[in-house]
Amino acid sequence: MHTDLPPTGHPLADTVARFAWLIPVLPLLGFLANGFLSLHAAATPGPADPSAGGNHHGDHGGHAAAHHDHGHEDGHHAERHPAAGFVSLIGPGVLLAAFGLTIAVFFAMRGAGEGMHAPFVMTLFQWMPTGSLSLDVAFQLDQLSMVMMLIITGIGTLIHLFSVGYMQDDPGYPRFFAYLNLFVFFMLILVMGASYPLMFVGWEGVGLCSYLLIGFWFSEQANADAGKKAFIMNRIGDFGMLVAMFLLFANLGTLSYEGVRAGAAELVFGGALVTAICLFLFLGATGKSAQIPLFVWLPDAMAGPTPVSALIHAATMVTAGVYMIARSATLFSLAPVAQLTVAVVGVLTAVFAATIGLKQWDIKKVLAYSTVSQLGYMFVGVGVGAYTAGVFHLMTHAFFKALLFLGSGSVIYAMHCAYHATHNYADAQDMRNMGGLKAFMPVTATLMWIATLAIAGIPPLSGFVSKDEILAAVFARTHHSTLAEATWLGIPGSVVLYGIYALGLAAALMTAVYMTRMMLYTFHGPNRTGEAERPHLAEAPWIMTGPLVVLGILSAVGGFVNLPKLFGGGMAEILHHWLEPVVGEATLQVTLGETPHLSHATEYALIGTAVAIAVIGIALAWTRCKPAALVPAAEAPAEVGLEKTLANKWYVDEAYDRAVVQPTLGVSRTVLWKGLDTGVIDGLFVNGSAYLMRGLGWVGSQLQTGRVGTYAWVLVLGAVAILSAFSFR
Amino acid sequence: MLAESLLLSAVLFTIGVVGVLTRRNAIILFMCVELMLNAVNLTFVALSTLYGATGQVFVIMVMTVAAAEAAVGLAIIISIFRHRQTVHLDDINLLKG
Amino acid sequence: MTYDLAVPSQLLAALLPDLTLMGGAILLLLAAAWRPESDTHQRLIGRGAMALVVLTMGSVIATALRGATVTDGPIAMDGFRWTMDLVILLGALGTIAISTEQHARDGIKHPESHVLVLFAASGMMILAAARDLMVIFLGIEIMSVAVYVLAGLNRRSARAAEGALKYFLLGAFATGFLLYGMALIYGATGETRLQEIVTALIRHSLALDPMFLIGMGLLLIGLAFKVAAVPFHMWAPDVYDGAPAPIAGFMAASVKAAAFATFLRIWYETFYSVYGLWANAVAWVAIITMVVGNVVALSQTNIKRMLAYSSIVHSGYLLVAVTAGTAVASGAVAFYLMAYTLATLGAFAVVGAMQPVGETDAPIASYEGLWTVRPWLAVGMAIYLLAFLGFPVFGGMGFFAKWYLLSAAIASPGRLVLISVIVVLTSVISAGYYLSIIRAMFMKPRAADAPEIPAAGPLTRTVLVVAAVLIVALGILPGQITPLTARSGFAPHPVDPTLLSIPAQP
Amino acid sequence: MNAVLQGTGYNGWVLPVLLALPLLGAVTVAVQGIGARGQDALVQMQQARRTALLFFVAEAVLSLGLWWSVDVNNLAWQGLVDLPWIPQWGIRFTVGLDGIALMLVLLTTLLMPLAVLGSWTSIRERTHSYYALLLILTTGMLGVFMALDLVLFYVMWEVMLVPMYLIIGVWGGQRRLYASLKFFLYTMVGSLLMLVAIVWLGLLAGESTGAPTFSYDAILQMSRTTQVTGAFWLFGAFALAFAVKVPMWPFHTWLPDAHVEAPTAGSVILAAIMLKMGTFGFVRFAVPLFPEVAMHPTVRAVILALAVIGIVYGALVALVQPDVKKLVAYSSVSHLGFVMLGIFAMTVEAMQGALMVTISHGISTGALFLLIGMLYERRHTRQLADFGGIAKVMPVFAVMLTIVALSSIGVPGTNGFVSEFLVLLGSFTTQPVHAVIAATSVIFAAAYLLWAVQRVIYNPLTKLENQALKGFDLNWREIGLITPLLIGILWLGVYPKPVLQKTEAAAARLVRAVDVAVSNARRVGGQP
Repeated sequence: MHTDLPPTGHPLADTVARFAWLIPVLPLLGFLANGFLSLHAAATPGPADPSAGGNHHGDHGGHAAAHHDHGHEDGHHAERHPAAGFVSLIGPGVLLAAFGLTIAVFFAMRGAGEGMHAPFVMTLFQWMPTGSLSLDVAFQLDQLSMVMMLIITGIGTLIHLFSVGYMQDDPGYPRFFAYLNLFVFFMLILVMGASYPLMFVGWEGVGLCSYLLIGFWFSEQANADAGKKAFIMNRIGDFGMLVAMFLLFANLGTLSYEGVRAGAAELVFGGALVTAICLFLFLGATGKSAQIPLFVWLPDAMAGPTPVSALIHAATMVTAGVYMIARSATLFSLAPVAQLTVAVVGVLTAVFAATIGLKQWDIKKVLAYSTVSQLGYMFVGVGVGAYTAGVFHLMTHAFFKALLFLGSGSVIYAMHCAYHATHNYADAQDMRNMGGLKAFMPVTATLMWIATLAIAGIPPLSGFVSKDEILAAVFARTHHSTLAEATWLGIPGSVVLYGIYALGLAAALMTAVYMTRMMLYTFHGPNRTGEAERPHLAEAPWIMTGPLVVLGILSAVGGFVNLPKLFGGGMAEILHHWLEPVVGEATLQVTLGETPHLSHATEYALIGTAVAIAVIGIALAWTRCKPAALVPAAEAPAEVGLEKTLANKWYVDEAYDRAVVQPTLGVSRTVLWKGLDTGVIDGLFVNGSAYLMRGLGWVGSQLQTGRVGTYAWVLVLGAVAILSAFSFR
Repeated sequence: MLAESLLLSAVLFTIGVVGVLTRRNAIILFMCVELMLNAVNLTFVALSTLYGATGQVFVIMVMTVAAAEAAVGLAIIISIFRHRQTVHLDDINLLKG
Repeated sequence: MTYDLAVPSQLLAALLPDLTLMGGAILLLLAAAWRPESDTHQRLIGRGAMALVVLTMGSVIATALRGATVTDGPIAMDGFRWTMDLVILLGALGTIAISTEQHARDGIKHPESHVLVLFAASGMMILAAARDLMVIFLGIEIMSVAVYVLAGLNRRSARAAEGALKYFLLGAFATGFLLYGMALIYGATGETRLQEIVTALIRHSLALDPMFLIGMGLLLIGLAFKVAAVPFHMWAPDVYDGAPAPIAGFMAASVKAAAFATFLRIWYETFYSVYGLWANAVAWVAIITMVVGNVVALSQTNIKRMLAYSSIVHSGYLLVAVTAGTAVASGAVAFYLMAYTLATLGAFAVVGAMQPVGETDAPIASYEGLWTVRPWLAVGMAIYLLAFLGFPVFGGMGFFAKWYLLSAAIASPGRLVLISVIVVLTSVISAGYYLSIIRAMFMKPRAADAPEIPAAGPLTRTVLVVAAVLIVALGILPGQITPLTARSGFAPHPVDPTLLSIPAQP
Repeated sequence: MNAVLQGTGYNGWVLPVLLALPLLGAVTVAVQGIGARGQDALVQMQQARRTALLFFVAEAVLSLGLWWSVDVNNLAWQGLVDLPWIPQWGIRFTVGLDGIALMLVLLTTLLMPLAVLGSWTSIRERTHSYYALLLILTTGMLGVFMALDLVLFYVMWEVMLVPMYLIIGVWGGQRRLYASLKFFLYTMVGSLLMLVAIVWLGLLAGESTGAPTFSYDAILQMSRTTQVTGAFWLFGAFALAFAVKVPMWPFHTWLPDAHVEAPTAGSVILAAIMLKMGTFGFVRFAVPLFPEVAMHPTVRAVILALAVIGIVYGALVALVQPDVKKLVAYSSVSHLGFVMLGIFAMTVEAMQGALMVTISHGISTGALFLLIGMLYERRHTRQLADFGGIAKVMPVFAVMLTIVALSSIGVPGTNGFVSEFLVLLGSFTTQPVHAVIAATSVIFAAAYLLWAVQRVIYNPLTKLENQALKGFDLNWREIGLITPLLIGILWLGVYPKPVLQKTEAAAARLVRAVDVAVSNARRVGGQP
C-alpha cells in the first residue's frame, strides 16, 4: 500500500487538493479547542482525598429540578459563558475555513475536468494492517464526495453562525460548539473516507455526536432518553453495515471503494451474495436515515437544540444513508431486488411519515416527520438507480429543510424569549401556542414560506425540480430496466414501480398539506401566545436571520443545479454530468445501457401531475385548517379516533416497546439473570453443589455418634467389605 | 487336627468380634478383644505343628504385649470411671460430630 | 559395608539409632521418676528428650551416610528407613518442644509424657525398619501403647479420658485383626519375613490361597486403622479432639508416618507381587477416604476435629501412592510425609497456642480476626493450611508433595489417571474448609469479647517459624531435598506374572 | 534505543528481574509494615502506598524497554532465561516472550501503577499488607505470561489466587466472603485438573528421553511429531482451567460476584489482566499443544457456541443489572466471548482481533472500574438508581466516563472498535453465523452501557447526595491516572498498527501451525 500522501500522476496531485486532509482536521481542531475550553471552565478538580467530601451536603443545588421549561433550564440563570467570545470565533471559524478550502478543492477538481475520471485517493497512514486485511486511513476525493463536502461545510457554516445567536446564553456554549465541530469532522470522514470501514468511522462518529447533541440538555430525562434511543436505533443499522462489510471482505478480500468497484465485476448479477450485501448495507441506511422500521428515533431526536436538528437531523447526517447507497451504486445496480426493496421501503416511509406529520402539534415534530418522509423520497431515487436524482434531492432538501428548521428555531427562540420574560412555562414549540407570528417576525415567515413551497413542489423552487426528477425516474424505470424485469416478492418489478410512483404522489400530496398546515398555524390567524407574552415576541437577531436568508436563496434557486433537459437547455443536468464518473456506469446498468428516455409528452404530463398534486395539497390545507378555531395547547381537547392514532404516531413506539424492548428486558432479567444465572448456574450447580457437599458432610458427621459401638460396627462392616473383596473374586 | 484348631480359633475370633459389637461395658469389651488375641495365639500355636517354633515365639510376644496393653487399658478405664462414674460405653459420647 | 544380621553385634549396629533412642528414653524415664512432678522438672525432662531426639537424628544421619546395607533379615537398612526415621524424629522433636510449653500452660506436670513420646517414636522407628511380621507387630504395639497413654495425658479432662478410651478399645480391636492377618499369612506361607513370604508365595503359587487372601485383607484392615483410612477412621476425630493439641499433632504426623512406612514396606516387599489382588481394594479405600474425609471435614466447627478429618484425607492421598507402587511413589510418600509432618506440627502448634488454658475445645469461631491480634500466628496457620491444601508457593512443599504424588500415580504402570483426578477434585472440596479458617482469621473482625491470646513461648515460636520457613523454602526450592527423597524411594517387588495378571484399574 | 538496551544485556536479565522486583517490593512493604505497627493508620497508608508505587513505577519503566528490545519477528523466544529448578523432576525455570506475551506483560506492568493510584485513598486499613499482596500478585501475573515451563506456569497461575482471594476477602464489600471463596474454588476446580494434565504431558514428553520434561518447547515438539495419548482429555483439562478464568459461559458466575465485591484495584486487575490469562492460556497452551482437538469440528463448535452465547448472554444480562459494577462484570463476559470467538475462528485477522480485545478490554474496563471506584469513594453506592445528573456537578468525570464507555461500546476511533471489528471480520470468513450473531452485541452493548451512563451522569440531578458532589470533581491524581488510559483508548483506536505488528508474527505462526496440524491429522485420517 502507498503511504506517501498524494499519488502522483493524478490530475489533482499537484493542486490544492493535496491539502484536502485539512478539511476534516480543521473542525477536529475546533473540537479540541472548544472541548478544552468547555472542560477548563467547568472543571474544578476535587480535593486530594475524594472520600472525605462525599457525605456532607452543600447548600447549593436545590433549584436544579425546579424548572422545566423546555431545554434551557439553567440558561437564563447563568451569565454568558466566560469563553463564549473565543468559542464564537473558533466554532464557526474552523467551519468557514474548511468551507473555503472545500471550495478551493472544488475548483481544482472542476479545473481537472475530464481528467477526473478516477477518484483522487490519498493515504494518510495504515490503519489495521494484519493478515490479508490491509486497511488504510485514506481519503477519497471524487465528484460525489465533493458534493457532500460542499453541503456539509457550506450548510454547516451557516448553521454554526445561526447557533452563535441561538445558543448564546446557554451555559454549555463551548460544549455545544465542540460537539458541533466534532460532528462536522465525523461527517467529513464519512464522506471523504476511501473505504467502508472509514465511512463506518464517520457513520458511527456522527451517530455519537447526534447522541451527544440530542442529549445536550441531559438533565431532562426525555432528552437523555432520546439520545440513547437514537444511538441504539442507529446501532441496529450499524449491525447491518458491519455484516455487509464482512460479506465484502470475505468474498472480495477488500473494503476500499476502489477495490470493491473492481471486485464487483466478479459478482453475479442479481445473485444472492450481492443482494445480501446490499440489503445489509440498506439496513445500515434505515438506521442512519430513519427509514422503516428504524425511523422512530428521528422525531425524538428533536429534543436536541434546533440548530442540531437542522444540521444533523435534516441536512447532513440523516442523508448519509443516501450517500452510502450512491457510493455503493456499483453494488446496488447488480442487485435489482435489493434496489426495489430500497425503493419500496423508501416510499412506504415517505407515506407513513407524512400521515403522522399531518397531525403533529409540535412544530419541530412536523418537520421531523417531514424529514423522514423526504428521506424516503431520496431512497426511492437511489433505489430505482437514479442515483443522481437521489443525491440531488438530498442537496435541495438540505437547503430547504435546514431553512425550515432554522426558521422554526427562530420562532421557538422568539416564543421562548417571550415566555421567559413572563416566567410562563408553556410549551414554546406547540403550534397551538403560536399563530399570527408573521406580524412579529416577517423575515422568518417569508423565508419559511419559500421553503414550504419548495418542499411542496411548486416550480421553479428547488424541491420541485428534485422531487420531480425522482418521480420521473421511477416512471421511466417501469419499462426497459433491470428493475422492471426483476420480481420483488413475486410481484413483477414494473408493477412495484407503478405502485411506488402512486404512493410517491400520495406522499407529495400530504407533504403539501401538512407543510401548509404548519405555516398556517404558526404564522397566520390570531396569536395564541398570551396577552402578557405578546409584546415580547420579536424577530431574532441578524446572526440568526442572516443564514436564513442565504438558505432561502438556495432553496429558491437550488434546483437550477440539475434542471431537466426539458427546461435547461445548455444548463441542464449539471449535477448529472458532474456525478457521471461516479455513478454513471451504475445508472446505465440499471437502464440496460441506455440513457433513460421519456417522451416530452410524458414528461409534461408527469410534471403537470406533480404540480397539480402540490397545488391541491396546499389548497386542501388552506381550506381545512382554520387557525382561528385553534385554542392554546393547555386548553385543547384530546384527539379521538384516527386523529389520536396519528397524533400518537400510529403507536409505533409503544409497539416496539411492547414487542421488543420490554420482552428483551424481561427475558434478560427474569429468565437469563434471575433464572439461568442466579437460579440454575449459580444456585443449582455452584451453590447447589456446595450445599450438597455440606449436607453430605452433615450426614457424615451425624454418623460420628461418639459411641464406640457405632465405630466398631462401621469398622467391622468395612472389614467385611474388604474381606469379601478379597475372598469372592 | 490342624484344621479343627484353626477353625476353633476362627470361631473364637468371631465370638470376640461379635462381643465387641454387642457389648457396651468397657471392661467386657476389652475382654472380648483379649479373646480375639487369644484366638490368634491359638492359631499360631496350632500352626507351629506345621512350621516349627516361630509361631510359638510370636505367641509369647503377643502375650507380653497384651499384658502391657491390659495395664494401660485398665488404667484408662479407671480414669474414665473417675470422670464419669460409669464404664457403660453408650454414655461416653462427649466427643462426636 | 553390609551387616550380617545373623551376627548379634552387627544386628545391634544396624539397630544403633533405635537403640540409642530406646536406651536414652529408659534413662530419661528414670530421671523423670527421680523427682516429684513439677513444671520445672517437666521442662527439664523435655529438654533432655529433645536433646536425645537430636542425638538420635545425628545417629540416623551418621548411619545413613555410612551407606551400610544389610543381608536379608528382620530389619532393613535403606534410604527409606532413614528418611522415615528423620520424619518421625522431626515430629517427635516438634511435639516435645511444643508440649513442654503447652503442658506448662495446661497444668500437666508429668515429665514422663515426653518419655512416652520417645517410646512411641522408638516404636515407629522400628516400624520404619521392620521387614518381619513379628517385628512389625512389636513396633506397632510399642508405638500404640505409648500413644494410648499420651492421648489421655490430660487426666483432669473427661474429654481426654474418653478419647483415650476410644482409641484404646478400637486400637486393640484393630490390632486383633492385624494380628490375625499376620497369623493367617504365616499359616499360608509358613514365614514371617517379608522376603520369605514372597518367595514362598511364588514357590507354592499361593496367591489365591484363601488363607493368604484373608490374611492380606486383615492386614490391610489393621494398617488402614492405624493410618485412619475410611471406614476405619472413626476414632481419629474423637481422639484428636480429646488429646492435648501437641499430642494430637504427634498422632497426626508421626503415627501416620510410621504406619505408612510399614504399610509401604509390607506392600512393596511382599504384596506387590500379587498387585492385581489388592489394587482395587486399596484404590477404593483411598477414594472413599478422600471423599468421606473431605466432605465430613466441611461440616466441622472444631478445628481439631477438622484437622483430624484433614489427616484422614491425607491418608487417602497417600494410599494413592501405595496403589501406584513404584520407586517414585515411595519417594513421593517420603516427601509427602515430610511436608505433611511440618505442616501438621505447625498447625497443631497454633491450635495449642490458641487454646484457652485448661480447655480442649477449639472452635473455628475463636480464630476470627486472629490476624488483627496475632498476625504471625495467622500467617503461619495460613501457610500450614495452604500446605495441606497443596497450594504452590504459599503452601510451599504442600504443592510439590501433591505434585510428586500425582506424578507417581500417573507414571505408575497402571496409569492411575482417574484416581488422580479424584485426588484433585477432592482437593477442591478441601479448599472449602481450609479456606474457612483462613477466612475466619483474615476476613472476619475480632469479636470484642474474644479472650486474649497469650503469647506463644519461645519453643513453640521456634517450631512455628521453622515449620513455616521450611515449608515455604523447600516449596520454592524443592530441588534441595528431592535427591534425598528420590534415594529414599525403593522399588517394589516386581509383579510376578505367573501369579496373576494385572486387572483393569477402577 | 534497542542498541542502548542491548549494550546492558537487557534481554538477558530483564525477565527475571521483572519477576523479582515486585517480590522485593512486597518484602520491603511487609518489613515496613512490621516496623510501622502501632502507628497511625494514615501514616501507615502513606508510607505503604508510596513504597508500592515506587516499585510499580520502577517495574513499569524497566519493562518499557521490552517494546524495543523484543524482536517479535524472531521465531526464537525473546529475553529467554532458562535455569534448572528441580532437576530431578525435569522442572526448569524458563521464561521468555513472544509478541503476544510481550503485549500482555506491558499491559500488566503499565496498568499496575494505575491500579495503585486507584486505591490511593480508598484503602485505609492494613495498607502494608494490601500493597504487599498487590506486588506478589504482579509477580504471579507476569510469571504466567512469561513462563515457558508448564510447571512454572502452573505455579504462577496458582500464586495469583491467594493474593486476590485476600484482596477481595479482606478489603472487599458486603458479600466479600462469599465472593472470595467462590472465586477461589471456581478457579481451583479448573486449574487442578490442568495440573493433572501437565503431569501427564510432562511424563509423556519424557518417555522418549527417559526423564520427564515440562519445557514448553519440548512438549510442543512432541505434540507436533507424535499422536499424544489422551489428547482430548488433556485439552479438556487445559480448556476448563482457562475457560473458568476467561470466563466462558457457563463458568462465569464467579466473575460478577468477584468484581462487585473486590476493591477498585482488585476489580481493575481482575478484569484487565487476570481474565486475559485465560485467553492467553488458550493461545499459548490449549490450542497449540492440541491443535487437532481444538479444531475438531465438535470441540470447536462447542467452544464457539459458548463464546457466542457468552457474547449475547453477557450483554443481555448486563442490560438489567442495577449495580454498575455487576453490569461491567457481565459486559466483560460479553467482551471476552469475542476473544474466544477470535481465537477459535483461527484466522490471522480474528486472532489479531482477539489479542487486540484482550488489550483494549484491559484498558477500557480497567478505566471503567477506576472511574466507578472514584464515584464509589464519593457516594458509597454502586446502585445505578442512586445516581443521576452527575455530569452537572462532575463534568470532568462525566467526560471521562463517556469516552471510556464509548470505547467499551466499540465506537470507531476507539480501541474497542478496532478489536471487535477485527475479530468479527476475521471470524466471518470461517464462522459467518457466529460472527453475525456476535455482531448483534454492538446493539446490546450500546444499550446497556449508554443506559447506564445515562442513569449515572445524565438525567435530572435530583438527589441531595449527588448535588453535594459539587466541588468534588476528579482531582489531579485521578485525572492523571485516567488520562493515560484515555490516550491508550484513542491511540489503539486510531493507530493500532504498532501493536498489531507486535503480535502479528506470533498470531500468524499460531494460525499456520494449527492449519498444518489439522491438515496433517486429516491426511492421516486420524481424527481424535
